[in-house]
Amino acid sequence: MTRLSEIIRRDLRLALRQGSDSIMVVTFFVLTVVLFPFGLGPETNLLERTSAGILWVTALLASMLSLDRLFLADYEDGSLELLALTPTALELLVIGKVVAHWLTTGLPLIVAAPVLAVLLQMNGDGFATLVLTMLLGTPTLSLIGAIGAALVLGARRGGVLLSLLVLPLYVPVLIFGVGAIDAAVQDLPSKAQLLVLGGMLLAALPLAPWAAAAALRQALE
Amino acid sequence: MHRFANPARFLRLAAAIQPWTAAATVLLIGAGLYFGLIASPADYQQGQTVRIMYVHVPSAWLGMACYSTMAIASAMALIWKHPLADLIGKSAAPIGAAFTFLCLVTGSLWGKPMWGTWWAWDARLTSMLILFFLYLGYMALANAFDDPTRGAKASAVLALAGFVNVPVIKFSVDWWNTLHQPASVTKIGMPSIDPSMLLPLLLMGVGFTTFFVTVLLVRVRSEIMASKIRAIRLMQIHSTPGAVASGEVVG
Amino acid sequence: MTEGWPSSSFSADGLACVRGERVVFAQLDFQLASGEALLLLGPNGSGKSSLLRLLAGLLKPAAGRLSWNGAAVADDREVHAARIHYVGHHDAIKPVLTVLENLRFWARLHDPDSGDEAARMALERFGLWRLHEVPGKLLSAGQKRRLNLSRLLGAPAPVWLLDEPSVALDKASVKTLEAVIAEHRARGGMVILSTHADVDLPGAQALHLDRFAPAPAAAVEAWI
Amino acid sequence: MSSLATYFSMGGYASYVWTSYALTAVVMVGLAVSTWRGMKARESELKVLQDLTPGRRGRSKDTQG
Repeated sequence: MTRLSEIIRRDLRLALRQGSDSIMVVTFFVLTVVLFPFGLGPETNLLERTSAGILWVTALLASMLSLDRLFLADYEDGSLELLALTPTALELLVIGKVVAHWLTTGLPLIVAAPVLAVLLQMNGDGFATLVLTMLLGTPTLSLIGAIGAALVLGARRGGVLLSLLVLPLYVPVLIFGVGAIDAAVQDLPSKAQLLVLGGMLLAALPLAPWAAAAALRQALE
Repeated sequence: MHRFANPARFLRLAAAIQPWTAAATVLLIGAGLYFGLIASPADYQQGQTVRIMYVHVPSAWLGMACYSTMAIASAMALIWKHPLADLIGKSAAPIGAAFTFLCLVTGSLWGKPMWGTWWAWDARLTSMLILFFLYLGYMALANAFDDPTRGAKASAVLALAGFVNVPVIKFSVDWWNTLHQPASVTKIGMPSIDPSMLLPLLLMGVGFTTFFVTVLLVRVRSEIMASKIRAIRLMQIHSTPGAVASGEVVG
Repeated sequence: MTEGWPSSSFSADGLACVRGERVVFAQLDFQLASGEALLLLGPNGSGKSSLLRLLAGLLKPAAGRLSWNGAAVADDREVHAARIHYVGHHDAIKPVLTVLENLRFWARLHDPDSGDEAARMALERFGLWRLHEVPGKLLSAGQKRRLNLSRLLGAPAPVWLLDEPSVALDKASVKTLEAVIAEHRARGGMVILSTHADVDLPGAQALHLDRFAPAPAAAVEAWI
Repeated sequence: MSSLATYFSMGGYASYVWTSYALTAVVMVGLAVSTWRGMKARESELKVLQDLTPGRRGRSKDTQG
């Protein structure tokens, strides 16, 4: 467990000192969401109805933006080899890296989302659910994304390839994330959708690090 | 070393099976076409368009069956390091992608007269669309590495991750579809199946399966030869004196 | 750190390595006892790096087995990882972390109990202590390599696997490395090292990897 | 003759039904042909390489254990 916190602390320190990814991801999120009213027109009704979908799709793209850096820097400078040779389960180290990645890119998205929801005229009833779905959903995105990021190490055109691999797997999170918000906005119960989102997170928590670690070991062979 | 890697046994087996599956494919699809296009009645609801079902539904079956084959082969490749399993996975993917593509296009062609639109976000079609993307990702990953063995291993992990996800995707798309289904669009109901329709459907289904097996065997043979070619090439590079001076080829 | 390592043996039996689809070496054996060193020799592509990665556990042998005191290494990857230090071609240094932070991270990952004192001693040994607050991006190639080598002392491990450790080092640093290796061996540690330049390893066994290259035909046949 | 024409018109849905079947045929035959051709091409390439490579006939029976 000390090793887990050691790696989280290192990655947070790296993110803090390099200081680019978090800001880039949030900027991308804000900019892209702001584009939608220009594309769809500023009618309140239309924006209100589509706000949940726009926010979730954009958040999903934004969280993918920094994904290819998740293991790449460590892969290129040889750190990944040494991580794999640490006397502990590689799966645990993957969890550490995913946690750090989520703290630096997923969490800022969650903070920015309600502000953007105001811009998109989202009904106030949806705000709490929006934050809740993102709290449950974005870690799942990071976990699934870690598999993709590990798989494309050393591949040609890794960045583009990564989106092709990961986006289809994101569909369930998107569907239930938006579904929960839509239900809340219409004053319907959204508990079932939230439970499904939570279930997906619980399932991804052991499975994704395992698959990502398997992919990392292959990348190092 | 690889006790089962020696594919001679596989090649013998393939050579023995292949003529039979090829012949069966021709017979079954021929019979399926006869019963499907000539000897079966039109559906009382869907009229003649029901005949599209005889290619659409088997394509859907095969699209899913190929993915299962890939996933099982990938699991075997990862657990037992069986090189033949890698090749089976890699060989099955394009066939599965082709069938999934057929399923989507024939579904669209069936949908136009039935729904009045080329594409509806019907739960089954949407799931197949995502399956198609999974195939594309698998094939892109398998071919994205300079070292083909690395591509095979990476895509094996992806196939398993995708396979675990397929039921989740299916479930969420079904849920999403019941929520958003506009009343005006009626689903392509599976017509209440009359035995006269069941026969061509089954014939085509089995025929498509034997087609899959035949093509898969040839592709695996082809992949085995390709890796022999690569091995010979590598050996030539490493046994020519110039290679020593020109640096490492394999790190 | 000061007490010696218990007497152990590290041995390979019939190792084979397949890279891509090529058999790099096969039927490779060696036996190493505490305090001994093994020098890997052979032309480029003969598998020196592959062998070191295989001994570290990054690669899986296509055949054969590695044993530690007679027990198969493959049985417990984590226990094996705890007893090795691997120095590869890359120095694994983060440009925005300081020298001390870089070293402490790896030392604590290897052994969570490793203290700052060991890190300081290690950096002093390789002449880097005066740079300990300098970020990694300012280091020269030789300093980076020395920082990477100081991991060997930051957290102790009985087996050192060094892949061309003298690359980018000046003469004085190579002497330091030789002295550090000699002390490690005197305490009962083992060293397996590949080098192009001269790193002096008194009494080391030599392993000529090109002798284990399979016959050309076998290299192909193995797969077919 | 007219019965044949009615048959081919597929109750007015000829373009959908026949396109489906034609497309299926094209994809399946295309897949089979390209697979067969690829296999043949590799077979001949392998033959050329094997003829160039001496000493391949002494089948080393699992030298790697």
